[in-house]
Amino acid sequence: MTSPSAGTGAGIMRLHPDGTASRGSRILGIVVLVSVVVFLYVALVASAPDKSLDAQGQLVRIMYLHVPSAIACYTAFFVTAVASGMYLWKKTVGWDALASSSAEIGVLFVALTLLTGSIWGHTTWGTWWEWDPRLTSTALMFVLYLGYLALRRAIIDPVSRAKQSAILGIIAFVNVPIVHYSVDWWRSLHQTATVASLDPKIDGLRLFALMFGMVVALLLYVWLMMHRFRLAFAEAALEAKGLDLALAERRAEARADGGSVPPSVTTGGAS
Amino acid sequence: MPDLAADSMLRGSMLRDAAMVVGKDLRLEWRSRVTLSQILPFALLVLILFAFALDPDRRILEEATPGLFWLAVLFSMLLAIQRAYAVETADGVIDALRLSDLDPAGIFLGKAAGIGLHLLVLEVVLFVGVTVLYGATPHGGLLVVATMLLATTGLAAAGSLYGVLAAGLRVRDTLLPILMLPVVAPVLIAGTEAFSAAYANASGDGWKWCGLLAAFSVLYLAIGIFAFEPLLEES
Amino acid sequence: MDAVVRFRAAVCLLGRFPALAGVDLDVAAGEIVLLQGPNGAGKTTLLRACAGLVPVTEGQAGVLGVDLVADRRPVRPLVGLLGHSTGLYDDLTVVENVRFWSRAGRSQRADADAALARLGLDGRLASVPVARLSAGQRRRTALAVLVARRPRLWLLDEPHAALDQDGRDLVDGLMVDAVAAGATVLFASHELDRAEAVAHRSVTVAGGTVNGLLAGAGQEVPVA
Amino acid sequence: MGVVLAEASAWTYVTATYAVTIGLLGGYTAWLIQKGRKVGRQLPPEDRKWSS
Repeated sequence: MTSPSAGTGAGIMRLHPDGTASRGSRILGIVVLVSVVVFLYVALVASAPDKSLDAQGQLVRIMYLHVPSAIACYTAFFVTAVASGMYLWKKTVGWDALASSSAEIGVLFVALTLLTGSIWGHTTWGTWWEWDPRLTSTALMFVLYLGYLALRRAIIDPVSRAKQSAILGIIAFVNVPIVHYSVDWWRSLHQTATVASLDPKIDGLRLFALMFGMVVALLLYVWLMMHRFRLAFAEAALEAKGLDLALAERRAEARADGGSVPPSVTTGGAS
Repeated sequence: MPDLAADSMLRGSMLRDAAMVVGKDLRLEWRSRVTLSQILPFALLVLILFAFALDPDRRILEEATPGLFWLAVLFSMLLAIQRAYAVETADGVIDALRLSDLDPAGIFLGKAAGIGLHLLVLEVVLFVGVTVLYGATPHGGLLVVATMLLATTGLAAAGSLYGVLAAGLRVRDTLLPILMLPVVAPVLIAGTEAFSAAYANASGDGWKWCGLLAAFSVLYLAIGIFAFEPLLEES
Repeated sequence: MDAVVRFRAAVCLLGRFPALAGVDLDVAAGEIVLLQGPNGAGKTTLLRACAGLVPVTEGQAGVLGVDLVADRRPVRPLVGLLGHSTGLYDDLTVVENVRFWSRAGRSQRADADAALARLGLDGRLASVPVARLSAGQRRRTALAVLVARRPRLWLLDEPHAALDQDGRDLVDGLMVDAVAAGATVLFASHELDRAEAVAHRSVTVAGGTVNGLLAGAGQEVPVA
Repeated sequence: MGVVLAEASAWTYVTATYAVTIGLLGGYTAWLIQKGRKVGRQLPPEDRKWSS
């Protein structure tokens, strides 16, 4: 293990000593960066505008961001639900850190989905918001998972925070289809035009741009997760470390109070 | 953890405990009259505020009656849930609940039944209020009643579950709305659409919304029965 | 009968604060044990831990044969906890509260009425909402709930607080009667003169640690 | 309204969307890496098993 101060590895693999980077995350980071550049080239330059939308041909390029970020946010919330379930089963810190990290990144991607959807809405319907079924259920999911993050911040005790947010993580995900289904029903009564324009006929290089966009979004999600998970794990380790310190202080307080620290504590004692 | 709920269901203690809890809640309401003297007036106030907001003489109120009705129910529901769990978190009662031999699933169903009954009373009053204040003449009575019962079950089950989730927290008053309202949005949609169908004398296509409400209720009753125990433990 | 309470190097956390940082305690059946110690020493947490309300994160902890570290819930119906908070519904009357909580604890109605009588609450006070009672009367009502449950282990947190003289005599009498009926009592108190008169043994709690092994208890080194 | 939209303003929407996306993702990444280092610094190296 090289000395922590000088940073590990050399050249492009030189990692910051304190950070959450590792060989794996650095390699994936490079892959993500390269694929983003390729994606931008294909999405913005190489692929032709969509003739069927006449003057708005260029606008189809917004879809290359909108659809992938939607895919990424559903993936993130699915990971949160699975990690929450695993936490209830295994009760280890790792699963809780995974669930919370994925939820936070999911909220970021939901925000992106809403932003790109709203800009797309302004170009085609002239209003910054359209009660299109998918946009509406995405907005509801946004608030729902903001509530999940708010619940995590509201609970101090790490164990009960993990357990309660695990249960909410599962219930929230179970809600996604219900919200989706009822909103689709709700809007399908009133108009179908918006649904059609959200999926303009896509083929050729444009289809590649869209598909490649999804791959890049998922790679980016995994990369962000590697760092966010390690940050959450480090914070949990810090909390645990704080506990040992508090335990030592508490026992010092006992001696100061004139009480004697019990034999089994000093000999066998807590690990 | 789930096996506890399953075997207590077999012993039938779940329903008996639920009856005990809802009996206690009704007696508590009888003594304190919080719903009658505070939540009910609030519900009517909401209807009046809608009228200020929507210019009564331009028929908007009458057309929007189904939606406004269910919005008023949703806001009153938040107060009813806050009250239902404020009672349980006061003065160490939650410890007494844990120490008692009451089956957690029974407590969940009891609290849900309590919230549901309070909501039904509120809905009846709101229904009269909407009919009188907004001049909306109701049709399709069967669909209206069915929607009310199913929606109330769903709201009560979700409310009882989210109520205990937020119960132990200092910030529960501000956290409960953002946790609950996105979850009960489908009930608002289904309720409004079913009522619109009833009011438009086209009860036929209102029934599929009742199906959605029934599915929502069954789902939340099931989740509640199994998730209530760990939540009560942690709150 | 082995020890009703057996703690070895037990650690309990309240959030991130180690309220109990290492407890060694034995309480044999039929004993009345007094917990002494300054405020914030961990007396309340220890009583709540015995009641299975606080997770024991390290060490060994057993009450009435239930291993609290593995699953602490089964011990709850067996114990009676009298804390600083009363655990009563303010809007319900005294008799409604005692009857509800005793039924919730699977006791019979007769136990509830007997408890009310024993605590002198079966007269005028019975139909008074708890919200309108004085602190002492609320404490008596909470005691009535505990008596009605007929627990095998009494866990009392400063039972004498807020009670007048005959109230305190009543509490001492209840403790002695409970032990006579085969229960065990563990209580914390600051009124040392009265408490030491009734207690068989006294244990000191300081800085979340307790050294309360019975004289004869072997010095086994707990499995780390 | 669609037809009137000139080719140029279509591009401004597209670039705005890409700028917002890259800005948000970039900002979050910067915050994440920086906080990772801040927290990592307080942990002894053996607790950071991903970097050994």
